[in-house]
Amino acid sequence: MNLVKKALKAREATSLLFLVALFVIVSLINPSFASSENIAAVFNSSVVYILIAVGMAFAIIVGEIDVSVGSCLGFVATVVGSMLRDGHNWLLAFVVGILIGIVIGFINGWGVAVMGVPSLIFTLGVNGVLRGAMYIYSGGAWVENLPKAFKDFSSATLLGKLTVYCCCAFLLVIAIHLLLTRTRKGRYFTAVGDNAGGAMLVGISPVRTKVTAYVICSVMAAIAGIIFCSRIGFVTSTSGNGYEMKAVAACVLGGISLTGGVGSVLGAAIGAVIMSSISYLLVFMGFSSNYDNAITGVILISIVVFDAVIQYRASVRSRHERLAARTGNAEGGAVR
Amino acid sequence: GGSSASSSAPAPASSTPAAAPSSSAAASAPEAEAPAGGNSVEGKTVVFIPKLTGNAFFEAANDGAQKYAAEWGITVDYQGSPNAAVADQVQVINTAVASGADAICISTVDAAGVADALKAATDAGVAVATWDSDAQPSDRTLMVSQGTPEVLGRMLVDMACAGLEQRGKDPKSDEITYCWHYSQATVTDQNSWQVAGEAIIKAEYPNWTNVAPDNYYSEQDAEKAITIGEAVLSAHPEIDVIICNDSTALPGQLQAAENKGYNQENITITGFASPNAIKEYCSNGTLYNWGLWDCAVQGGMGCYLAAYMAAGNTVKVGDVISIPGIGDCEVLANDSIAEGASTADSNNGVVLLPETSVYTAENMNDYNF
Amino acid sequence: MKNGFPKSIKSAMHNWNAFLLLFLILEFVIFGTANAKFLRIPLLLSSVNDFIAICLISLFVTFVMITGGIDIQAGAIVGLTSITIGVAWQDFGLNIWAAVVVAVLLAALCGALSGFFIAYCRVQAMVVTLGGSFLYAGVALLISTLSSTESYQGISGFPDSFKALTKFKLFGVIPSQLLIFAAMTLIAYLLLHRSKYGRKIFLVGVNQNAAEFSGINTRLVILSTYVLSAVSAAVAGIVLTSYLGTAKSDLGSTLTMNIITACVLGGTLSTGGKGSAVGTALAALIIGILRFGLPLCFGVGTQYLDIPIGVLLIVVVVARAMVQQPWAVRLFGNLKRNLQGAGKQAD
Amino acid sequence: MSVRNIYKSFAHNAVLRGISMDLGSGEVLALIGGNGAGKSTLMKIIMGIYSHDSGEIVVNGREMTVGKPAEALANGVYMVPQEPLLFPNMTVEENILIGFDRPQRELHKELVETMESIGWHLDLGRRANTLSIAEQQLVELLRGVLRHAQVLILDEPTSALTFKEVESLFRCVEDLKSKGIGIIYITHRLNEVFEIATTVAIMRDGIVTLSGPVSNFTKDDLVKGLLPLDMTAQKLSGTSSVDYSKPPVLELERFSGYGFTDISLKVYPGEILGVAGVVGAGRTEMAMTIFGKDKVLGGRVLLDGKEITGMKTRDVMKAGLNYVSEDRHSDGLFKISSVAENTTSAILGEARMGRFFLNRKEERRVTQQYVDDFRIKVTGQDQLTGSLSGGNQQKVVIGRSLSSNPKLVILDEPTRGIDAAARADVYNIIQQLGKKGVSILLISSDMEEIMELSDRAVTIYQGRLNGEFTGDEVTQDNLTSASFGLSGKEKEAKA
Ligand SMILES: Nc1ncnc2c1ncn2[C@@H]1O[C@H](COP(=O)(O)OP(=O)(O)OP(=O)(O)O)[C@@H](O)[C@H]1O
Ligand SMILES: Nc1ncnc2c1ncn2[C@@H]1O[C@H](COP(=O)(O)OP(=O)(O)OP(=O)(O)O)[C@@H](O)[C@H]1O
Ligand SMILES: [Mg+2]
Ligand SMILES: [Mg+2]
Repeated sequence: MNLVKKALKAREATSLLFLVALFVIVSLINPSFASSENIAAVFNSSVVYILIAVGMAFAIIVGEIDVSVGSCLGFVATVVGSMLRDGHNWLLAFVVGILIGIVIGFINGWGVAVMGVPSLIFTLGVNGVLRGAMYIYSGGAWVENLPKAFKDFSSATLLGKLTVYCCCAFLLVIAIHLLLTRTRKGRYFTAVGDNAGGAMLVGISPVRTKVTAYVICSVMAAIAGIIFCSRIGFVTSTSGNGYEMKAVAACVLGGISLTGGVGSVLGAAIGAVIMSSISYLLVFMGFSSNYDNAITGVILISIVVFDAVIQYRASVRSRHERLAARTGNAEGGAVR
Repeated sequence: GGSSASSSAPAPASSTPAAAPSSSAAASAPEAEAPAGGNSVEGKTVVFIPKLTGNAFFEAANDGAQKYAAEWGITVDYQGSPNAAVADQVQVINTAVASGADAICISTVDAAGVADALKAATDAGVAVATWDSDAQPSDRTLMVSQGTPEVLGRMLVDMACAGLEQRGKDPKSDEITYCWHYSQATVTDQNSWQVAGEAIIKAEYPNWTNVAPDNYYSEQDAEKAITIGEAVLSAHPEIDVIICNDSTALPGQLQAAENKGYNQENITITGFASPNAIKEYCSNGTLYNWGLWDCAVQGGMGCYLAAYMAAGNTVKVGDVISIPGIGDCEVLANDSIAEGASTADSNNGVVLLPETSVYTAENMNDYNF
Repeated sequence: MKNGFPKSIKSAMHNWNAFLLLFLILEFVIFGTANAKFLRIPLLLSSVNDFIAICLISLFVTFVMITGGIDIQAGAIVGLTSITIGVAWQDFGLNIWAAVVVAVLLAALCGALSGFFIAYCRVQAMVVTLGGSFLYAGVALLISTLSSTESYQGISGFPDSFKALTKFKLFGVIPSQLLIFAAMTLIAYLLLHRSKYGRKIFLVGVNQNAAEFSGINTRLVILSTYVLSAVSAAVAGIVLTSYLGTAKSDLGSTLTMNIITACVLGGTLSTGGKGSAVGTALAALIIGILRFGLPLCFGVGTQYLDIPIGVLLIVVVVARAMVQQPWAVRLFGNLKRNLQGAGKQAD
Repeated sequence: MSVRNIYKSFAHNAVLRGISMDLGSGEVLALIGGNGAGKSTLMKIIMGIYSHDSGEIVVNGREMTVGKPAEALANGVYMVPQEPLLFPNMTVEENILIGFDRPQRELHKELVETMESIGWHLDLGRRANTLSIAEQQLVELLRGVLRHAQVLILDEPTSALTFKEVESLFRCVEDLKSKGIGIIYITHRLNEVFEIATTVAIMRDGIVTLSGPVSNFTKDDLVKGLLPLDMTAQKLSGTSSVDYSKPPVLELERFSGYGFTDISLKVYPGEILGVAGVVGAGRTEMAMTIFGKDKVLGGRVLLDGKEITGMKTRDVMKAGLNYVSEDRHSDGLFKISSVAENTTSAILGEARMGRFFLNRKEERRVTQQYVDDFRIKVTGQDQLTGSLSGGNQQKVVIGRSLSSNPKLVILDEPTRGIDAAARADVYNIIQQLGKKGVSILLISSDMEEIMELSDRAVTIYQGRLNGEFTGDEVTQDNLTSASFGLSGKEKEAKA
């Protein structure tokens, strides 16, 4: 009972509720949506978003932001894709992809945490460089003809209709969530984002934590890039364009505060599912596609506005309750 | 033709506009007399402008153009913006003019939007030719066209019909459901083909039903193309035809179909994309046919003609220009691709691409771009 | 932790502006030596046309960023303005200038809507304006479907009086866009640094609570900055529509990142409280000139321009951070001392 | 632990100029010195939060590397900072327990036991950003106690605490002392020095000017050592005479809101009304509600006879009431803005600051006026307030609240964390205001302060007014007992 209450109170619960509400509304508009197949499809198609949003969550939770994830994803996808196409060892390709992610993460972390450059500017710069580098690497051409086995792996299913990737992503998210909330070091990320000075005081190094967060963020983007290759089967030179903003939006939808210190990767993952499900749902809503962007905007804005208003009300109410209890209960202690 | 030895001799000043940018409109100066084979194009610099960079179609065209350029001794400078935005394209044109190029060969994002920039280019003595997507006919000299929207719209519909027929359906009488899936509502050419194709279907195949009259868009995002593709197949499991006149939407839709277990026996997906991107789906039986014109040749032709005009040659409707390595082509009037368009007396007109290709399992391996 | 407070933000700001100016001059020198064509005045001046939108909008997005927000919807509003002008003029038969007014009002309304959510509902600006960028681009598309012209075709054929807006050249060389830019810079400068309103913007950005305790209507101030940035986007939309001679719903869709880049390069603090109109204007010019000069003088492909601009951004901000690092300060101090010492020895 | 020859400068500002001191086990070193003497800076250096320019720190015979808090922690050094550095979005428990190596369960038990034994009650599940400053300080202290440090640094731990908590803190310190833990205790309250310290050191302008066992000094010695040479302790002039026949400036009629109920009081022109109470009594809430920051639940507020109940902050200010918040950093200062910008921020709406464009001349004039009147130490009007010392920051904030020429100012804990000299300045300011006819509602948890300054005082206990004292009745005894609600009933009857 207590656990249920606590779960309901958790910020992620609201996001989940939004997701469910979206599903319900769409099912009401078009009953044929309400099938396990469609739900599974929504989740399957959100794997890439989940990964970059979870990575982004780290950057945002430590109080920074990383707008280079889109081009990081694209760059890794291009490199890994062309290695696979050219018949290199798969494992080697993956390792190279992850290594690229690590390097990018270190560069971002160095610039932001060590040099103290505002993260938005620095990662914006890295974004431009990576995008250009990707273009030079591929010569502007698409990477095509990836090995069929690699591509086919993306449609392998595990639990019912969920793909292997989807299940792995779920497991990964849950594992990260547990690591973050249940372990001593896991709390460090939130602590640094909450109050870097305070973190320092209790022996947490904000620099190291931020660099770690950036590395994790870029590595997640790199993994997303590899899965992108596998899912899509070709890599365009605009791959990943604009994904950074979607990742940020996913994080906020999942209850992560852009000021840092608040939120969980679970929320980010749910937010990512909301973000990526919108285009799927729109098809079922049956509106003219001319409405797509407008509806996407309305959904996004109304969710965040609704959520912000609820949260604000709740915080005011809880403060008022506490204060009222203080005056009501005349026998209480002085400090409460 | 173009290999005449006159290249080493200094050309008359009036016929080399790039060398004397101040003498405006010299390109169309009537007194310029062309030798039989025309002035040589050798040494000319053509700025080759796609709608956007990083798109398989335009990159393939560039590859083609570069290959031919090496043979012809011209320089093709590929310049574009990663975004198909008219403002970006105007900037590219302005930069090209400023950098002293001899000619521009452009696929426009928006004809009206680049009009002034192209006029300014012409005024500065830069020869303007277009390819793939035309400017306003008065703003350019020659256009290398793959055909009118009607031709391409018909090609799409015909490919769809062929696909239906090979799985035993009769496009003329069976109940057929279909939809379009491409990039965006604001992209010019894809929409014009869609409009033309839709008109043909309305007129000739009244038994077809469009399940989404306002189409599906995936914004050139491959990930989104798959998501939309899967959603379309789930929302309309019985759909017969999906036409994807966009090079990202087609493979995305095919991948979605593959994921959901469709193949050419129970669905007809077709569209425009370069052969390499789709071969795989064709060989595993997901689609029956798709098409494109030879954009490599088109890019080459565009650049050659741009350089040809920059070299001071004069052409008029009916002239035949022979392009080394590609063949002869005839200059047609502008109204052959755009109804009611007028054609100037000289240095204005349209050149049609030799052919468009429909690719199937039989012929696809003959192409490599 | 924190490096010491600079003696005064103002002097730091001036230093930064001076640095940007120097950088701009350096660009001229380098590009000018590399290719003399670069310095041909008419060419140079008309190149402004191609990045005018970034210049105009970033000036006022600076306002938003000083309050601690961010605006990524301005690009969408450019398109919305453009298509509104087109449709109102062509399909509703409005006078072109009436159409312009309608479009500006609509843009202001959009800005106000987002601003309202951000200021009054306390929603994070980045997400609201991201949603706004979808919403307003979507609305622009819907407006375009009202037209008899297909939405993928631009609405063109505007009256000459409208096109003259951007064809006019002062003394035959200075294009009107440059004049508009200068005027907007002046307005932004006066508003931000000379008016009471500008002071309030800064105070809100530095500490919204304290501003609230000083009796400043902080929410209205925040809301107003979004309206201003939307209006500046509308002006950019008008200029672009007039310049290109075509109204399209997706005109400004690619501007966002450049706008933000100009703002931050101009010295605006992304956490708010710091920024300058002059700095942003200079930064926008630097980026614009770079985009113009690199392809022209060094033959850099336009498709690769992201790289030099990204590198520039990184180098500039890292260099700035470096000279503020304690070890760097010490290093420079030592260097000076050593040099002086060496000088003495030499004596 | 000992530190040797520590030098430190921020940019060109030499803050520490060769500090040496030793701390033995079981010793309590009281470190005193004016605002900006460099006490906190020294402590942050010992903690490894700042790195020093030269000098060495030796703990247990081992020299510590520069700038590594983790190493300081490993060596058993812990600091309770002056400004609470909590994690606002974590719960109290998480705040206290983060960074420990031991299992959570064990820690939790210890925490509960410690709280029990000290007698502090905090809801462990509350989020830190809902805590008042005093509560934040308690959390910080608990963290310090639980750390089992060898060297514990307490940087002005009592500035926000009241009598009772201070007492229990002292018990705790004695306990630690007997366990052999060395403590550095920074304070501005000289009484405390004699109460708990074994040795004392005075810092001024980055050097230790005086040090030795406490028994060697008298309070006067310390005061002399603290004050700048050119300044002698000022005697406060006698209380002003308030005309109680005039209509009151501020009148609360059965005023209720969240955190307080049924408060009725009157403030007369030129009067300083002290509002005493313990932390959490609801005084801040009352002030905030008057100032339009929270919902009114009942009653009325009249300013000069005009009702201002439930008005917006702006309108309340326009009507002539201003409020100086107890939380300088979050509600008062514009840290990266200049002194001038801070001072004039409250009068931006007025015509004298210009109609549209900013009247720079007026801005300079107003700022200079307050800088001179309040003797604010600045390098110039362009100096950033974030780089001022705490006392001067407070003066700037008070100056701002007065710039709008209010009829009444509510000062909430106006001398929290500022040194004796600055405190005297602030007292002076307050008294002069009273003389000029500005009424003041002085909220303070420092009973001495209320005694010294107010013409009349009320106490609030658990959200209710439970005592009113005039003239000679305003004694520490009366105030304290009423604040703790001890003899609340009788006092209420009397009032
Ligand atoms: N991060 C910083 N950057 C620049 N100057 C600083 C910084 N921190 C402190 N100072 C300056 O160093 C001096 C000493 O400050 P410090 O906080 O150590 O004083 P303090 O003795 O603790 O005063 P208080 O009693 O008010 O706490 C002050 O002049 C202050 O302005
Ligand atoms: N939940 C909360 N959210 C935000 N601020 C809060 C919350 N609870 C208390 N505060 C703020 O903390 C400050 C101190 O409040 P607290 O309840 O500790 O004591 P108080 O009522 O101010 O007691 P005193 O009588 O000492 O002034 C006030 O500014 C109050 O508004
Ligand atoms: Mg201190
Ligand atoms: Mg209080």
